[in-house]
Amino acid sequence: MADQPQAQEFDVLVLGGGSAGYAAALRSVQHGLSVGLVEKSKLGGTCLHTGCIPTKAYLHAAELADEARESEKYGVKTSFEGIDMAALRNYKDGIVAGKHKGLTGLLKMRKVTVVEGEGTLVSPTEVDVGGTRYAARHIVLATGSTAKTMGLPLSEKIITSTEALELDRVPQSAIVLGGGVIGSEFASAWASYGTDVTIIEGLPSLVPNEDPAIIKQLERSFKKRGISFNTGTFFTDVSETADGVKVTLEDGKTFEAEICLVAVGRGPVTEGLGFEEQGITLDRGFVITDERLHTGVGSIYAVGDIVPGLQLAHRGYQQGIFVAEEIAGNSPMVVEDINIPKVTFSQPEIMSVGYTQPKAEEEFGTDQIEVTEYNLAGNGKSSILGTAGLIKMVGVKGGPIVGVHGIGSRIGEQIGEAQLIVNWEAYPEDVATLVHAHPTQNEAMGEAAMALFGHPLHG
Amino acid sequence: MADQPQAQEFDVLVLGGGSAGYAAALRSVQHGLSVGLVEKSKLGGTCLHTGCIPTKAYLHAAELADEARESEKYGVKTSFEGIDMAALRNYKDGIVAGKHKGLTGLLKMRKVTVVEGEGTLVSPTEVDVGGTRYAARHIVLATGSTAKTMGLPLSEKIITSTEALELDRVPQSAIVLGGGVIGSEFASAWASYGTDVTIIEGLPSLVPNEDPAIIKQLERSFKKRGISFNTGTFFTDVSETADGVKVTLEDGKTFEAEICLVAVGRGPVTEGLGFEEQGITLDRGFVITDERLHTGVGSIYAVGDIVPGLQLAHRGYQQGIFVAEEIAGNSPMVVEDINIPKVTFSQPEIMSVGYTQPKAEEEFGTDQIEVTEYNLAGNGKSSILGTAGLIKMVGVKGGPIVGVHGIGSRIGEQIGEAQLIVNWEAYPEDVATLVHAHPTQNEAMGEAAMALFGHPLHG
Amino acid sequence: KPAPQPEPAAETSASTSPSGSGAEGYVTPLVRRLARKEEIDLSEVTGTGVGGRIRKQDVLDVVEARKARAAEAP
Ligand SMILES: Cc1cc2nc3c(=O)[nH]c(=O)nc-3n(C[C@H](O)[C@H](O)[C@H](O)COP(=O)(O)OP(=O)(O)OC[C@H]3O[C@@H](n4cnc5c(N)ncnc54)[C@H](O)[C@@H]3O)c2cc1C
Ligand SMILES: Cc1cc2nc3c(=O)[nH]c(=O)nc-3n(C[C@H](O)[C@H](O)[C@H](O)COP(=O)(O)OP(=O)(O)OC[C@H]3O[C@@H](n4cnc5c(N)ncnc54)[C@H](O)[C@@H]3O)c2cc1C
Repeated sequence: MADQPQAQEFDVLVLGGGSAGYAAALRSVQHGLSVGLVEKSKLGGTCLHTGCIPTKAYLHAAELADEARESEKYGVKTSFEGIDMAALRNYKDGIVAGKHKGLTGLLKMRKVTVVEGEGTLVSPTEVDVGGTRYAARHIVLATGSTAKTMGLPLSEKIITSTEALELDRVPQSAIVLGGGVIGSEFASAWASYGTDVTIIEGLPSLVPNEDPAIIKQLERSFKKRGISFNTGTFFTDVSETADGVKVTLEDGKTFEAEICLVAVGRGPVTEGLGFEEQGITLDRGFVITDERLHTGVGSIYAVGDIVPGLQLAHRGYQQGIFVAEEIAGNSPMVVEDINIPKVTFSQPEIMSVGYTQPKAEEEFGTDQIEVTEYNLAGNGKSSILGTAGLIKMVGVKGGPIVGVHGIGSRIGEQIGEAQLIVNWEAYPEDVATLVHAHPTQNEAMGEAAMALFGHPLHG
Repeated sequence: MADQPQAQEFDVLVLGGGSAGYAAALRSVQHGLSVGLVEKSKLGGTCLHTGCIPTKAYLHAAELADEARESEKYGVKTSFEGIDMAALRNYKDGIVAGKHKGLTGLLKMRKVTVVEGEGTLVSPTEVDVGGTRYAARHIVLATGSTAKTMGLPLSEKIITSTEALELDRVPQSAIVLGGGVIGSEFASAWASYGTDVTIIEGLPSLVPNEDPAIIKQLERSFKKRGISFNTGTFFTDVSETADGVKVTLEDGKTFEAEICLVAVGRGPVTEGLGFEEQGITLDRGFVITDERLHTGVGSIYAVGDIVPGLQLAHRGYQQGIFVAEEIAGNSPMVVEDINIPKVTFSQPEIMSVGYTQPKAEEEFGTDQIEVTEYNLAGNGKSSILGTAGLIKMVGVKGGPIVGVHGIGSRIGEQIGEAQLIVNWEAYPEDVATLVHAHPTQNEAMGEAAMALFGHPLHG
Repeated sequence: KPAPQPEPAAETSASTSPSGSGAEGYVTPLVRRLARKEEIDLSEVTGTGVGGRIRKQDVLDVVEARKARAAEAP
């Protein structure tokens, strides 16, 4: 009775070992189920190896570079002598390796059976990996996403985020196609390193999913930082030139730079994996599920980036945990995408959860909502850090706060309080009556709530 | 009917324009009351001019210095060349001046009548300022606190925090008497600037009011940073030597350094102000009030550092607002000191709200509580920042989370979520079911709650 | 999705007090949300918290009692 025979038939089999997949696996074993996890590349997936973690290491170095440049103003004599790309990659690789080791150890300790190889769904209860069939009562699809390239010819100079993380130098100049989260983060990091950056965004603004007040502030800050951007016109062509790349827009305008980062979104990894053959519905490659993440076939669920909606690692965790609880019979609560916290780690950072003003107006009616914007200029700690920015709260009149948004250096960490406010349906006075710790950036959350309640303290 | 005659008789008269006093004044005008505010020195009081704000500016410069020293590890080539004390003071003074101007403008805009001069209570409804009597239906005492010196002979070399903020150089070496919040913050800043620091604390540990797990981590971090400390023995003497100072402890041990910072606590400013003469009870100088901050005399209230308990600016705001609401007849809810958020801005930072483990054991019974400690080593963003630390949560079994504590670089900003959890009496599952944004330090709050709930994700 | 509609009686009393904090009327957002989920009228719940404040446990107790009554019912 060794592990082997048991390992071929599981209670739960997860296809893909990224954020969503491993969360489903880990939570399932906590409920006493036997779990297999199939991974063709590296445990941890996009987020750990080519997503969240390495980009945030690069952005921390960017912050250090900015601070070194500015620190004389604060009485700290330093000189910034440039980026040492080899050392930066070492640091980044060290963080990734450490987390990868930790995750691998954790899965082992919790007795998740990891199967290495590319899996294909071959029946509603079976996955084939390199000729071996693994059966399970429940299957969770978590094969994640990959950068969309829109048919552009990738090369040394036309790259996606994955290649950008392996560059051996700081580019002199770069065009970033796409002003969403990933594009804005790379633009921000490179600008801090000294690159001349231009963002091309087809929609009318950068980070188009954010609240208008946040967008305005980000664009203002990026401009101040010397990051150029061209919004509202789509590109038609990207080509290599003798010494770089050229991007042509619909209106004929052209831009040239040393390299071009293609950050126009991420598409699902579902092709050729047998999903449709088993009767699962795909829409432009995404797996369509019901509200409870069930695919409608057998006991097959889908989680993470292959499910349409926010492509975020912690949404993947949330869905992975949700499905594990569902399989365990615990009828978990559905957390809608609108209530998932979001952070963009550019300089300045953005955080948001819940409704933007336009979305709230649409949902509740323009005359049913009220908003407040608290300018970080009034916040002591933000002045000390030297950051501009704001906290915006959107409330239903006489009702709960349904959206919290913020922008400014380091403001991402305010997402915790914001998330509780929105998810717990707090009223402005619930927050306003709790005086916040002085002098923190967190105070700005309290001030915004006081203002929404009609009694600003310092505002 | 000019402003003048009206100004001599107010609905509310506040004595002292620090955090507590000005909050009472601002909130009172919001309720339509006429308000006078007597201030003998500068509006904003200790916190703005010689407390929270200038110290945090110094601590931000300290952070920049640490980062500059370490940044090669992160691939950012910089060299740290020392502190430019003149520039640092300029920066600090600029922040203070900006906030002072803002506050002065705000009080003016809100039509608070500011009376300059030292006020004395001369009847239950009157305050004398330089021979002029100002009458009011309600009086709020908010005269604040000042550094205790325990009879030590202050000099160029034996100084309090006020003088420390005006030093024109980075001392080579310093002895800090007192390892509480203020002592630990100065020790931390100076160590970052390059000073050789020794803390002398009579109680058995640094920051003795914190949870034992936090204390242990702070002491470990300070040791690693080269900050020496001697705890558990009180000092008996401080004297000047030819080129510095000498501190002698009860056990005969002596310590020498260039300067000595006396940070052994702050005492109330109430002497000679007529309080006792009007029948107000003082205890070691502190004003004794009932739970609703009433002094028992006429309609006289006391707020801020003159009321025994936590000496924090935002507790002052809270009390000031409370009394304004009370006067306006709104029966506000009492916020107990235990539920006031606390942050220590040393490197590493500390945040805490609610019960420490020992206090919870005392209050609820040892077998009625459960605790969890989440090590920041498991938190991606903390690894990226290069910080050690932990989040600790204390819960009542089957009941709410009653204490949240944290330590680590930048961890102070987690106080917002911590404060909501404790003040809103959240159960572990209320927090654990909300997956936190990745990769933030805030995630550690979610992980701690999940662990307390019995289902850690990454732990 | 949060409901924008006016809430049950106990709640309006909390939100009409200008400070939003009158001890008797005040419940935390979590208690309010739980009460709505369990369809419990907070004005009929006895609070055991400071100053008679309704805590989550008080609402949970009512839920339990109701379940017990439902089980006993013929
Ligand atoms: C540059 C960048 C930055 C980002 N930053 C953030 C951020 O800061 N915060 C955030 O929340 N999100 C961020 N994201 C998004 C985040 O990485 C994704 O949302 C998350 O990784 C999705 O998790 P997943 O498990 O659905 O998919 P993935 O992480 O893509 O994992 C899927 C896994 O399945 C494996 N797999 C695929 N097919 C098969 C198969 N047939 N057989 C076996 N294994 C298979 C893959 O090898 C992979 O390991 C970022 C993404 C990028 C690209
Ligand atoms: C070095 C240091 C760092 C600190 N850091 C922090 C921190 O980070 N966070 C935090 O929350 N707290 C901090 N504090 C504590 C904070 O400063 C105090 O809790 C806060 O200032 C108390 O406010 P208050 O209004 O009670 O008194 P004060 O701020 O002391 O104000 C009292 C005011 O009354 C005036 N006054 C006194 N007597 C009279 C009179 N007879 N007539 C007229 N006016 C009079 C004084 O001039 C003064 O302006 C710090 C304190 C120090 C010393």
